[in-house]
Order: sequence, then structure tokens, then C-alpha cells
Amino acid sequence: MTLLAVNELSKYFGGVKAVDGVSFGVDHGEIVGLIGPNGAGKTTCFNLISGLLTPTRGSVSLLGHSLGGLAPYYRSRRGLARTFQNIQLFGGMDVLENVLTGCHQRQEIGAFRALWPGRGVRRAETRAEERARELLALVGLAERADFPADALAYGEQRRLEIARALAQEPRLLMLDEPAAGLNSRETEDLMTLLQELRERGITLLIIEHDMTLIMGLCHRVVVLDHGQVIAAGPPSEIRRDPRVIEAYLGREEDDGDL
Amino acid sequence: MFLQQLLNGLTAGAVYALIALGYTMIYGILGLINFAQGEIYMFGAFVAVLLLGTGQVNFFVAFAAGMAAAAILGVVLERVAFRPLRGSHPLVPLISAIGASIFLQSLALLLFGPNDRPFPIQFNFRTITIAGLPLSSLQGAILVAALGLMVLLLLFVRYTRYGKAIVACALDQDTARLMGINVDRMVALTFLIGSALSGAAGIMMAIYYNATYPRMGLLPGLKAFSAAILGGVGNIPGAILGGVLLGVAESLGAAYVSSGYKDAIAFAILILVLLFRPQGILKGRGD
Amino acid sequence: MLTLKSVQAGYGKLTVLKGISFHVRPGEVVTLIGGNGAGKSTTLRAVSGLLPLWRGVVEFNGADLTRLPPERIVTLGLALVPEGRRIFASLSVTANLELGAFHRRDQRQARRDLEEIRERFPLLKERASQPAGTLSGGEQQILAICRALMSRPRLLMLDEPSMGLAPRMVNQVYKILRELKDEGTTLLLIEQNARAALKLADRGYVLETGRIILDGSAAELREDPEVQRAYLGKGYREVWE
Amino acid sequence: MSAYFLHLAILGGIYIILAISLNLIIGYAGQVSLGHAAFFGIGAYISALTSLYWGFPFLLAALSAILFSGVCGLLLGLPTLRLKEDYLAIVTLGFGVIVDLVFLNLEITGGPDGLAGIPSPRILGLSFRSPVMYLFLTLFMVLLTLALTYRLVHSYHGRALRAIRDHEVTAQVMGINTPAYKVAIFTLAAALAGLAGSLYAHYITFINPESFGLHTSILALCMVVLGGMGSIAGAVVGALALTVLPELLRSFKAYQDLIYGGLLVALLIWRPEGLLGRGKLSLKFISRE
Repeated sequence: MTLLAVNELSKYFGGVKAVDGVSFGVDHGEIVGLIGPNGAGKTTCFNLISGLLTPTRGSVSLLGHSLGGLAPYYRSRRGLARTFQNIQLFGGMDVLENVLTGCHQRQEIGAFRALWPGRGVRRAETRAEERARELLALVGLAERADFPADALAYGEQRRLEIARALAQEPRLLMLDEPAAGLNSRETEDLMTLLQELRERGITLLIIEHDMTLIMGLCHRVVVLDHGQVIAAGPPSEIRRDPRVIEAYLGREEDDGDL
Repeated sequence: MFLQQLLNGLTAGAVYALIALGYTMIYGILGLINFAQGEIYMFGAFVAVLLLGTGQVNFFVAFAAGMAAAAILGVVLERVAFRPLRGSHPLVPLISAIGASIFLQSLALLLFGPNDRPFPIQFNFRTITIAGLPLSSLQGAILVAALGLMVLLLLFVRYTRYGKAIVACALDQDTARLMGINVDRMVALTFLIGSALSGAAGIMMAIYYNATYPRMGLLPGLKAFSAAILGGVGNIPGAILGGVLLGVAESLGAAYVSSGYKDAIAFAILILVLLFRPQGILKGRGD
Repeated sequence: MLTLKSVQAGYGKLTVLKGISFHVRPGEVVTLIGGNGAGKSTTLRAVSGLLPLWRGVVEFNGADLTRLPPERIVTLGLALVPEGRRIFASLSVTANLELGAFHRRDQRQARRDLEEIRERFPLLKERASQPAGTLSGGEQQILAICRALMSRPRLLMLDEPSMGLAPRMVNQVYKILRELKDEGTTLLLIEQNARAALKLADRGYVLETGRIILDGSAAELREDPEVQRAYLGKGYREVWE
Repeated sequence: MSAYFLHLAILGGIYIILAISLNLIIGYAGQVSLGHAAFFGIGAYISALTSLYWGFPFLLAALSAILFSGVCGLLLGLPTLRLKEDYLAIVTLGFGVIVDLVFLNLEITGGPDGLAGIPSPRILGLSFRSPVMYLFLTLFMVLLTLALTYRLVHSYHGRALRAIRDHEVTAQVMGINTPAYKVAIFTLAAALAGLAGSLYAHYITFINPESFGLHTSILALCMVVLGGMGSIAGAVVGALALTVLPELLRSFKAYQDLIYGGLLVALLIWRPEGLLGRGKLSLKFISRE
């Protein structure tokens, strides 16, 4: 069953076509990689899907319902969560609070009930906190719960961002270069974490440049180059696709011109 | 009557436009509302009035000195109140600008006293009647002078090296630096020009209303900022258009709607514009 | 001409360059290649002064660039065509070119250079008064290169000039770079388009996660399977072989 | 207790409520209002008018003031809070000027002469005419305000507000309805300012437009910045300091505004977190990405 459907999505900035007629889908329980060279339009795609940008043309739908025109917070409530290429944590909060922020939309506590909390609210808060601590344990940050988010090391911040996104209990989790800036140890840890998520049946859409991660994890890979899908399929096909190698390394026939 | 009001509005509008140019240029390059712009306007007027009062200098020297003093004040202000705050949350320089505005206003109160000062020289302006419309040559002179300064500024921005460099800094500071442009210097230059124009506007208004006083800059400053937003902030022709529109709307509104709410008209228009067309009439930089 | 000695730099907590040393000799075309996140753009940002160095030294023709701001560095003859072109979108094509020569003292000569460039690239003449933002991506890239040339650089640095461009435009951009090379311009080129870059370059360095792991002549690197591995990211071998 | 000290304490209490309400907007919605005195004034006039013309008892008058100011805040905030910080600053400033002119021009508000003879509060037969009693009333309201804001900031919603302050875009992606929160906090702040206005009107018993102009808006802003943007305790300290300081500086009356203005700039440069703030808001640097 198709969870996310991206249809003829386009975004032009002035004369530049950052995303140009991109279509692909993500099925339930699937892990899809979105790869391509720098400037191919991957992050723009993410921003269009999560509603931070308005497309020039095209549509995005989740479970058959169009997300067109919906603000990012409604999309989040429909089940989209994401992380950012340059990590964006709430620096003024501690680690636990960051994750609790992710629980926000599942709590739905009314204004007055939050001010004079009865047993129901307190129970909801306790549940949220338990869940947040579980997620912190999952990403290996249980010990860091009380640290200010600012004080974490870079790799820990990446994992915290994933925990916060998971707290949203998303139908689809979108990760934008989760391995960027990580050393090889940290990348391995991340792989293990993502495999764990896969086993739990979480649907993932990942932008990543680390091919080991992409090829080892994804069921399907979509390759973008200058704003268009140039290839899509299982990793075994993608790794043999000459167009993909071209996109990364440049064209063989270009050489003739030079 | 209508034409007379229109002309009054155009005159005030031209002056608002001059101040609005300063706001819009500074906002364009730093993203900062320089709330003290109205106080710079007031200082320009005071310097010219005091110099003329000595009886030692002629009108044009005093006018130039007023503009120069305003320009220097603007540059000093940027150094002291804004540069140390660059890169912090946008609210911080905004509040600093408010502080600077209060400071300068009360400084003027201490230095010059609370009373209105008349403009020291009397011009022998005649009112010419053209087709039944009484045209004061004072209004004519203000319109011509303001228009002249605006044309000069537009030419400067469009055709000179430094003008283009200022625009480049407003668009992309890092890349401007790669071109060898010293961003700090361009910011100072922007303050210099914007403040000089405000100083000129202050002197014109001091002549027009024959009054100079410490709080004279408050409302024209705020209205000029509204004009800058109205025209699309960061947009130079927009600031001129916005200033003129506001001046005319205010004058007609005071005449035909209610004079008690004259000062509210500019802000009412501002709020309406922001609600329905936040990017201003002409497109601003912020979109 | 340009020498980097154990340069370290990064953003916030993240160390991107973990001690980079390389050099460029006059008249050479040198390329830095490597996978995403290897630190290529960061290297150029550090050399051009946009990013402060944490450690190490950058020298250019005997001058120490380490603490100089970018606006001073460009006056020494070191120009950068930044990643993503960064043209001044609302200014005219001509104004963009003129700004490239902003710091030059010989403005009269700069005007002659402008004419020359416009003769050479008719596109820039035809669109002279059009806002630069209305150009296509490839046209913007050509404009960005010409804007940098207007400063008469002794060393021209290019950050991924083929990024996001259609193959036809990549060819056109590389044709220009080839001509510059033939005229004797010294180039430092960062590329993801490794084939094109190594075809053009005399020498190359391969970066991986903030370190130089390989260097050699372009011809050697073209044949080296390790390059493809570094370039396509970790695990390339398992993936593509 | 000297009568003078009592007077200062009551005024201080009223300004604490005003400063806390403005601090909610600055510290938790990341926006600045330069027309906050307008809500203070609306509260004062509504409270005064309902008591004078309809004979509302104090509590009902104060409640009307709170509701009416809140609705004004809602109506202003609804369309304007999606604007950028500095646009909102100028819109609120314009709103302040307009409201001031309305007070000045309406017949019912007494124009420039204002309203006199506003009755002292009577609650359950208890008169609050004496300053000591009024101080108790004020203290009670201050404690109520403090309790409310403390609960709010430390609740589920407070966390959402802090997330918005730290990173608005990311907060949206977390499913936090940022526009709704901003409008809600703005409305609450306006309502609290209305409460402060009501307390002011029934204490001074005479009001005119002069007390609710730009000057008062800026005074409230100074209190918040002095104490520390985003810190409740800071707002309390800031409000008290700027109520007492002018009295200490009485012989420098002429220099008072000069000192305020200079203080504001100097504070932002050397101690942007204010006297008690934790510096989260002011020290956050925008990354150069």
C-alpha cells in the first residue's frame, strides 16, 4: 500500500529548476533512499513534502489524502516527521524536553487542563516522559537526559534529533543526511539504529551520501539529478545503472568535448 | 480646496519619502528598523537652525551643515548602538534602536530646551495663483529640493560603484565580501546617506512649519517607516511612492474625514497594507 | 603559489577539516575531489577567508592569509566562484560583472576588461541589462565565473561549477575552464564531476572526511580505483563492483 | 509604612503585571510589542467607564477590562502575528498611536481631560479605599498573575512556546501549531495588561490619555529588557527597579529619559540577558549558513 505519493513535484527558484517533475512513492514499512549529487534537489524535495516550501507544480499525498496547502504542523499530525541536514535542536532545553516536544501533538492537552493539571494530565505527562526516556534509551542517550541539548557532541545531537522525530510517532520518518559529519564509528552506530527501526516496521525516507548505508539498508533507491528522477529501483539495480554512476562521476562521453 | 489639500499632502509626502529612503536602505542592508531616524531628522533641523541663528552663515551653508551633522550622527549611532549587536536575535538591535531614540530625544531636550524655535530667517515666499489654485512657492521649493535629492540617490545607487556595492551587500554579504567589498564600510556609507537625507527632510519641515523642537522627529519618523513598508521595505522607488501616498492620504483624510485622527491615518493604512499585501505595493526585499 | 599547512576548520562543534596540506603552483590546474561531506567546499571557504581557521596556515605568494578577511584576500589576486553561483539576482548582468572588479584600482582598465568579456561571451552582452536572477542555472554559472575573472585573479578557485547543471551546460562551463587553462590561468577546482575535473586538471588531491588520502597527477588518479571508492562514499567497492 | 512607600509599592505591583504580560510576548512568542500601553489603557478606560456609567462593581469592571483588552489583542494578533518581528513591532506601535488618539478624540472617554472620580473598589462589602488595603488587593493580583504565568511556562504549553522561541520552523515540523500559540499568548498578554490597567484606574481614580501613550509602552519594554527577556523573575525586578529608580533619581528628573535610553543600549551590548535572564533569547546567534 502506498503511504507517500509524490506526483510531478516541481519547484523553480527564478530561472533555476531545483526540482522538476519528480514522482515517486513510498510503501508501508519500506525504506527508500533518495540519493543524487549535490544540488540535485533532494533537500528541496524534503522541504516540499514537509510543507516548508510551496511547490510550483505537483502534489504530495499521504495515505491517498492530498497534503496540498497544509501547513507543516498539520502534515506532522498526519504522520510526517523529519530531521534536518544541519541539526536543529531546541538549544534552550535539555535533552529530555527536546524529545517531549516531539510528543506534543500526541498529547493534546487543553489550555485550562494544562494550567491546573488534574490526574489525567499528570498521567499523560508521565506517559510522555516514559516514552521519551524509552526513545532516548533506544538511541543511546539515556544517560544524557538532563544535559542541555547544546552541550551534546555532534554525533549525539544527530541521534537526539532522530529520537525527537520518533516521539512524533510518525507514519513516515524522513532523515536528511543522518550520517553527515559522523565518523565511521558513529556511522556504524547509526546503521544499527536504523536497522532496529526497520525491524520495528518504521517507514523511512532517507537522503544520504554514504552508499554503504543506503545500499545496506534500503529496499528501494530513487536517484535525483538536476531536479529529475533519473533512476529508481532496488539497490541491486541501482548499483549497476550507468546513469547513476554518470550522475556522480560525470559522463564518459563528456570527455570527447573537452 | 481639494487641489490645495493634494498639494499639502504632496509636500508632506515628499518629506516622508526622504526619511523613508533612509529607513529602507538601512533595513535593506542590515534588516534593522532604525527607530532613531526621526531623531536624526530632528538633529539635522536643530543644527541648521542654530547655525542660522548665529547670523554668521548663509542659508545654503546651514542647510549643508545640517545634513552633514545628521550624517555624522547616523554613522556614530551605527558604530555605538548597532555594530556591537550585529548577528544577535533581530529583536535586540530593534530594542537598541528604541533606546537610542529615547536617548537622543532627551539629549535634545537638555541641549535645546522644550520650546519651539521658529526658523531664524524669513523667506519672502509669494503665493502664486495658477488656474485658481494658490501655489505657495515654499511648497514648490520643498518639492523641487526633495525630488532633486531623490533623483540624486537613485542615480547614485544605480550608476555608481559604491551604489551597486551597497545593493550587493543587501543581497548577499558573503559574496559581496568575495568581490572585495568591505561590508562594514558599506553599512556606514548607508547610514551616512540615509541620515543626510533625513537631516535634509528635518530642515525642510522646520522651514515649512516654522518650528523646531525635540519631539518633532517622532511622528514623521514613524510615518516614514510606515511609508517604507507601504512601498515594500528595501525597495528605493517603493519608499518614495509610499511616502507620497501616505502624505496625500493623510492630508485628504484630515480634510474630509476627521482632523483629530490625522496622525492615525498613516498607521491605519500601514496595518491594512500589512494585512493584505505584506510585501508592500512594490515588491520588497523580504519576499 | 598557494600553500596550505595542516589547516583545521569547521562549524560550531563539527570539525570538518582535520589537518589539510596541499599546494598549487603557478599555471597549474589542481583539483580537489572527494565524496560529499569530505570538506571540499569548507577548504575553499577557509582559503578565501569566509570561514576562520582553527589551526594551520594559508599562504599565497608569500603573504600569510591566515587572519585576513575575504575582502582583503581578493585584492591579493585570489578569487572564488562560490558554490551555488551566488550571483546578485536582482542586479543586472552588467552590474554583477562590474562588482567583480569592485576592489580594483585601475577602473579604466576594468571597463576595458568588461568589454572584452562581453565580446567573448555574447550571452552576457545580449542579457546585459536583465536581472541576473532570470538567467538559467548554466548561464548564471558562466556569469559567476566571468564575475570572478573581472577581478583579474592570479588564482581562480571554483566550487563545484557543474553542480545542478544539465550535461550540455556542464560541457559549456568546462569548455570555458579549458580555455582559461590554455591561457595560463591558475585554477583550483573542486568538483563532484570527477571525470571532467580530472580530465582538465594537471594534479589532484582526494579528500575523505576532512583528510587528504591520496594525491598525484590527474592521469594517475583517473586510473586509481581508490578514487572512485573515496568519491562515491564508503563501501563503494561492495556497491559498484 | 509611609504613605509614599505604599504608593510606590502599589504602582510597582501594577507595573509588575504589565511587565510580565509584555514579557510573555517578548520572551515566549519571540515578538516585540511597542504598543503594549494601549492594552493597559483599554483596560483602564473600560474598567473606569463600566463603573462610572453602569455602576459595575470592581470585580465585574476588572473582568470586563480583562475580556475587552483580550479581545482587542486577539483581533490585532490574529492577522498580524504571521508578520516578521520588526513588522509586528511597527504595527503594534501604530496600534498604540491609534488607540491613544481614540482616547483623545472620543467624547465618552472625556478627551484630553480624561475621566475623574473612578470609584475605589468594594469587594464583598470590604472597601479598598485606603492604600494599605489597595496594596493587599494589588499583591493578590500580582500573585495570581505570577501563579498563572509560572504554571503556563512550566506546562505542556510552555514547552511548546519555548520550542517556538528557539526554532520556529522546527517547532512547526514537530506538529506545534505555531500561529495559534502566538495568537493565544498575545491575547493572554493583552488581557493581563488590561488587568493592570483596571488596577491602575481604580487606584489613581483619575485617568487621561497621557498615561497610556508610547512613553508607557517603552517604559514597560525597558522593564522587561532590564530584568531579562524571557525571565518572569526578571520582569518583576525590572518593574520594581524602574518604579523606584526614578524616585531615587528625582534630582536628576531631567536626565531620566536620557538614562533610560542609554541604559537600554548599554545593557543590550554588555549584558543582553538582562539582570536575571538566562541569555537564551538575546545570545542566540543566527548561523551563517
